[in-house]
Amino acid sequence: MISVKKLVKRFGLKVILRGLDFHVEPGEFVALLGPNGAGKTTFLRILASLSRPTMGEVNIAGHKLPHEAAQVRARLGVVSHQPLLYPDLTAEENLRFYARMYGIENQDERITDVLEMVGLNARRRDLVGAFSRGMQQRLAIGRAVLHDPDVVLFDEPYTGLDQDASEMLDEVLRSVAAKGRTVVMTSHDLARAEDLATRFDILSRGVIATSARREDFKGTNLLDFYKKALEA
Amino acid sequence: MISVKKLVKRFGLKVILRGLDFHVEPGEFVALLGPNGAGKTTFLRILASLSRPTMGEVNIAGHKLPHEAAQVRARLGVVSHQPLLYPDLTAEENLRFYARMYGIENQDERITDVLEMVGLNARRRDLVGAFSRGMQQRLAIGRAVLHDPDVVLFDEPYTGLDQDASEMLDEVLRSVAAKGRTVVMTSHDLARAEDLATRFDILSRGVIATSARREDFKGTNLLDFYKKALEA
Amino acid sequence: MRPSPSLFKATLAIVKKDLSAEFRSRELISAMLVFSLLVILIFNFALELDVKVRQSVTAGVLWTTFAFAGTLGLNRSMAVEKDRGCMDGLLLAPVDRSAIYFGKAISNLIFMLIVEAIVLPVYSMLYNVNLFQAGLLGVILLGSIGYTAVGTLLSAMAVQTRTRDVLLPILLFPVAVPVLLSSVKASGGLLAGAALPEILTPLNILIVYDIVFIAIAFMVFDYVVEE
Amino acid sequence: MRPSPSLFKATLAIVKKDLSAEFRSRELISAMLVFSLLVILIFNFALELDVKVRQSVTAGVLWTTFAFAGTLGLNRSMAVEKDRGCMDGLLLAPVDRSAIYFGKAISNLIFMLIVEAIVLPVYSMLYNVNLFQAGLLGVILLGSIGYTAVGTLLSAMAVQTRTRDVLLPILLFPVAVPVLLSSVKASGGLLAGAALPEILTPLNILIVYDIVFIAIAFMVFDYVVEE
Amino acid sequence: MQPKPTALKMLDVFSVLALAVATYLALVFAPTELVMGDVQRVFYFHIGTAWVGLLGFIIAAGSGIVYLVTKDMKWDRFEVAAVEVSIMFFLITIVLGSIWARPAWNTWWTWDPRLTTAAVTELIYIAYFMLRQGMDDPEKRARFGAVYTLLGGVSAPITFMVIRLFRSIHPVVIGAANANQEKMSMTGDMRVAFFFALFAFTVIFIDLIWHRIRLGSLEEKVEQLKLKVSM
Ligand code: HEM
Ligand SMILES: Nc1ncnc2c1ncn2[C@@H]1O[C@H](COP(=O)(O)OP(=O)(O)OP(=O)(O)O)[C@@H](O)[C@H]1O
Ligand SMILES: Nc1ncnc2c1ncn2[C@@H]1O[C@H](COP(=O)(O)OP(=O)(O)OP(=O)(O)O)[C@@H](O)[C@H]1O
Ligand SMILES: [Mg+2]
Ligand SMILES: [Mg+2]
Repeated sequence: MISVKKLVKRFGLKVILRGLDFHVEPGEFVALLGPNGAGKTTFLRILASLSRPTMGEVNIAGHKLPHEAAQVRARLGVVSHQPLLYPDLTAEENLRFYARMYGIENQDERITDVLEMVGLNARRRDLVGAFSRGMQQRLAIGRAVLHDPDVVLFDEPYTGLDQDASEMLDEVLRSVAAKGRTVVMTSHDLARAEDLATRFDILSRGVIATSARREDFKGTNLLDFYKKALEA
Repeated sequence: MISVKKLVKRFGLKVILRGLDFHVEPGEFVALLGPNGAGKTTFLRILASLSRPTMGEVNIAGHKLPHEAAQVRARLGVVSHQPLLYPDLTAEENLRFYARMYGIENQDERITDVLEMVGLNARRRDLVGAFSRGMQQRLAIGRAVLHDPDVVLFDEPYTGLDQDASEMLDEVLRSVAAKGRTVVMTSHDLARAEDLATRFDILSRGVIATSARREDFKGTNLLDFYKKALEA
Repeated sequence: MRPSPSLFKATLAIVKKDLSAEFRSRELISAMLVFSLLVILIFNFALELDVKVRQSVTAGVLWTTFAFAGTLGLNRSMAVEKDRGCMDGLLLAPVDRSAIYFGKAISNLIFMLIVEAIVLPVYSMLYNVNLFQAGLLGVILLGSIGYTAVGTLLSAMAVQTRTRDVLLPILLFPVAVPVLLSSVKASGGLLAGAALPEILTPLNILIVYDIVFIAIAFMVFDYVVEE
Repeated sequence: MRPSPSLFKATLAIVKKDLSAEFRSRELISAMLVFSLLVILIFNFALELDVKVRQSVTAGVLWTTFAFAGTLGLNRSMAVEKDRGCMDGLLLAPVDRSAIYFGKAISNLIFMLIVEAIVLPVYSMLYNVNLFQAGLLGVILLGSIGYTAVGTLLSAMAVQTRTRDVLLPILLFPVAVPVLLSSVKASGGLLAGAALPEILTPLNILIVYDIVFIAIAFMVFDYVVEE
Repeated sequence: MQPKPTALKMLDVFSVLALAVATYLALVFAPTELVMGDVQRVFYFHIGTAWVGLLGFIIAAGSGIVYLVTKDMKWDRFEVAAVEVSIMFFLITIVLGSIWARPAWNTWWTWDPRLTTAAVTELIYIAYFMLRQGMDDPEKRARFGAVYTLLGGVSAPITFMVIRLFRSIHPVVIGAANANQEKMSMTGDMRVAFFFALFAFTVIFIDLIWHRIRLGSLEEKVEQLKLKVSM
């Protein structure tokens, strides 16, 4: 579903991604872990076609970036730690706007479905500005899956949420993944990642240092695995 | 050194800290862990006298907040994820400015010492704006310990650093703690926290859910401990 | 797979979005309005002119007011997109980038026209001059189009800089001098009771400027927003 | 334990810091300067006045220019503190908050005076009027003091709001009307060759305003910066 | 939601009556003014609204100070109420004034001291609301609001004083009347109408503020409930 070959990203002279290879099968839920500044956000932004690779091949859902960006965008949903929502619009209006931008037909049903899914149907007519960070983040996820994308990217979806919000978010994330979608999520929260993901890739020194399936580590837990990967 | 009783912090109607108790002995290195939005930053800002408690007692180095804020500030060093440095000044000028603000005498020696400590003496005449995030963060720590405080607070000092920078930071942190200072650090990076801290407090639902010394958990590791604390 | 929406549809969506958001908060328009009134007020103190001279500078005062209030609106309207990452949201949509430009430009234009539509009657009450002549309104429309066409492009750049809160006017005014100048000329002429033919030159300049700068902005906007 | 530095020392430190930073980047002053020139330029086109009238409005044009350029500088100078959390750095220092106010106010004043010191000769060259009279300079000093005294306080509020890039002028202008007004009056009088006694009233008002507002700002600044 | 207190209900009724009587006195009872004719009847409401408007702004500045000292939110609500109501009344003053100015000075507007001050003052308090709108944290909103009302409250009178430097065509009944201004001489009946208007508007003013404060606390409750819902 996602295949990245020899990806290099440079900011000025600083090389962030050094020939990174990354492959995801349809339906996988990949947790992209790594220390601060490893380049996780940078990598996701490239996958999202928000930032251009300096070198290398990026191929998502059978389309090459950056040339076929439009097709990729149509099949991609992105959730970053910013909500990408307009505070002066209601939840419904926000979704309607994005529905228009994605050219979705029979919008009303779709919007209602999504609001149901993220549990905000009751608040659909309230201003997003009045929402708590948690509700905003849930709505942001609704926004990201509105056009029923095959691939969803999450960049630290838990940042700035309070605790209950984070727990609600878990369920939403699960239901997003449940639909057989391909998910890539960065997070610092090993505990959460361990619950959610089916695969754990560790980005370190600009490449994927190690990759492991959940079933791979028995006995040991994610933290040990993570530390080993970094020492290696 | 730090003693907090029944601390409550409310933002508008939202209660973030609910009667939190927190005590730190001189020389302890406490890692303050907790999920996003638990209130770690809020708590540190209160300790730093940057934010007023809604209720409760805060007592640092024998002085009560908020009334004796000035005395507390004189003995307190703070590092947040923002560098608190002026990009258009050189490293030296930045430190000299803060030295003046703290009324430090024989500034030159002190500044040189600090620059040595954070390994930036060679770059003392360069503009901070031209520094990498990592160097800026090290200088920020230099700034925080310039007046040789008894208590140092770190709020996610690793955010936005790249990997090598993070490692250099480890050493600086150690040398800061080495001086027998009392340190409180929030971080998401369990691996790092486990290496550095002597005590682990978990902030959850507005109170310190659990607190454990390093020696307390043998066999099990921090992640298990952390997860248990949250489930409890 | 689903066809991505047409340029026109996407532009419309953005305009609708901006309008309904503004209709809620009224933040932008009220800011521009209050600022306009303040500018007029300051001018009134600054230039205590006898009625005759006052008449002769009406056009100038009006356009200066519009120019200043305009930068305020342009800046804010783009800042809204930048602040909470909404610009990324727009860029993620499978639509042509120029839809974003046209969308923002059109809503900026609408805001500016609304403000002008309120400032004009107020001004004519304050100084009892009659400003409601078809010609004048036409000139104001042309001028505003040119101003927002460039302004939207430049504001998209300005908000991405470190000095975002001060940069826009510095970028915009020099580039917009032709618009302002010929707008003042044309309006002044009309207010002095000139007939259309007499102010043809400034009018033509305005039209040319509008076309040229819309074209340029259309071509370069991609480079401004992409990373 | 170590005595925390005196109000005076701390203020001085902040001023030095601002000056040397500005001396490096020249970001703020150059922005204000360019903007002032642009404003004068726009005025020049907007109000094509015959020499006689032009003379009579010199004071007005100058002060309007200063006012606009001033907001630019005030906003930026406070944004610098806010953006990278430096304001927290200042608040963490064991000094009285009013040191922060005085420090910022004084450096803002200095920046404004520098800009004025450059704008004046340029203006007098452009329109060959002689603006170098001790009296006028005194008035400009008094006016600038009042303007920055309030402006610094308000900018500290403005940068903490969502609409930071547009709010300052809206907050500042109406409150600053007395300063601007009496400055214009006094300067105008002087330029028209009036003797000091004739412009005593505006002068007194300026002095009163300066004192009153410095006092108020001094008292309330804590509330503006604390959380 | 707790029911409307009876005292408030009564005040509502009373203020409606007061307004009715004031209107009657102004439009019917009071004699037609010789110089200006019937337009002059605007005068009673013109002053009435102006009076409560200014009163409200002073009250706002006062409660702002109290808030800064006590940090008690109710003073913030009081302040907002006062400003909001006063802005409305003051707008009416200006509009009525303009209506009056048309025949009296045959212009809608002139830049005389009181008019200009009125305009500036109105702008100050509009800015006040834009300032508040820019913040989400209610506590900060209250603090900044209080500070700004304080500044405004001090600056407005100075503005008035300053603009006094110019010549004025706005008549002065209250305060020092310059020789060059014709003073409207009020007959006894006019006085009755005049003072009753002042009284009536004061009552209405209090009534509205009361309502606004109640509204404020209700809003807070709604916020609380919404917070519960979203949890
Ligand atoms: C601060 C706000 C104001 C106050 C306290 C105020 C007060 C007064 C008072 C006391 C009078 C009666 C004086 C007399 O008739 O002898 C008056 C008359 C008048 N006011 Fe105002 N006024 C205010 C604002 C305005 C405004 C904004 C306007 C209109 C633009 C206005 C227009 C007039 C006119 C036309 C008259 C009658 C003039 C005449 O008698 O020839 N006033 N005002
Ligand atoms: N626009 C940019 N210009 C220059 N350097 C950048 C830019 N964006 C990111 N970087 C640098 O790239 C490195 C990786 O940043 P990135 O945000 O991708 O790391 P990350 O893994 O997301 O870190 P975190 O876990 O803190 O989010 C950092 O050192 C950062 O300084
Ligand atoms: N100024 C503020 N006004 C209103 N709410 C705030 C404010 N600052 C923080 N909060 C809320 O307080 C809660 C705790 O925030 P805080 O930043 O302290 O959490 P944290 O533990 O630092 O989270 P993170 O690990 O993401 O840094 C969050 O829900 C946040 O929305
Ligand atoms: Mg990141
Ligand atoms: Mg935090």
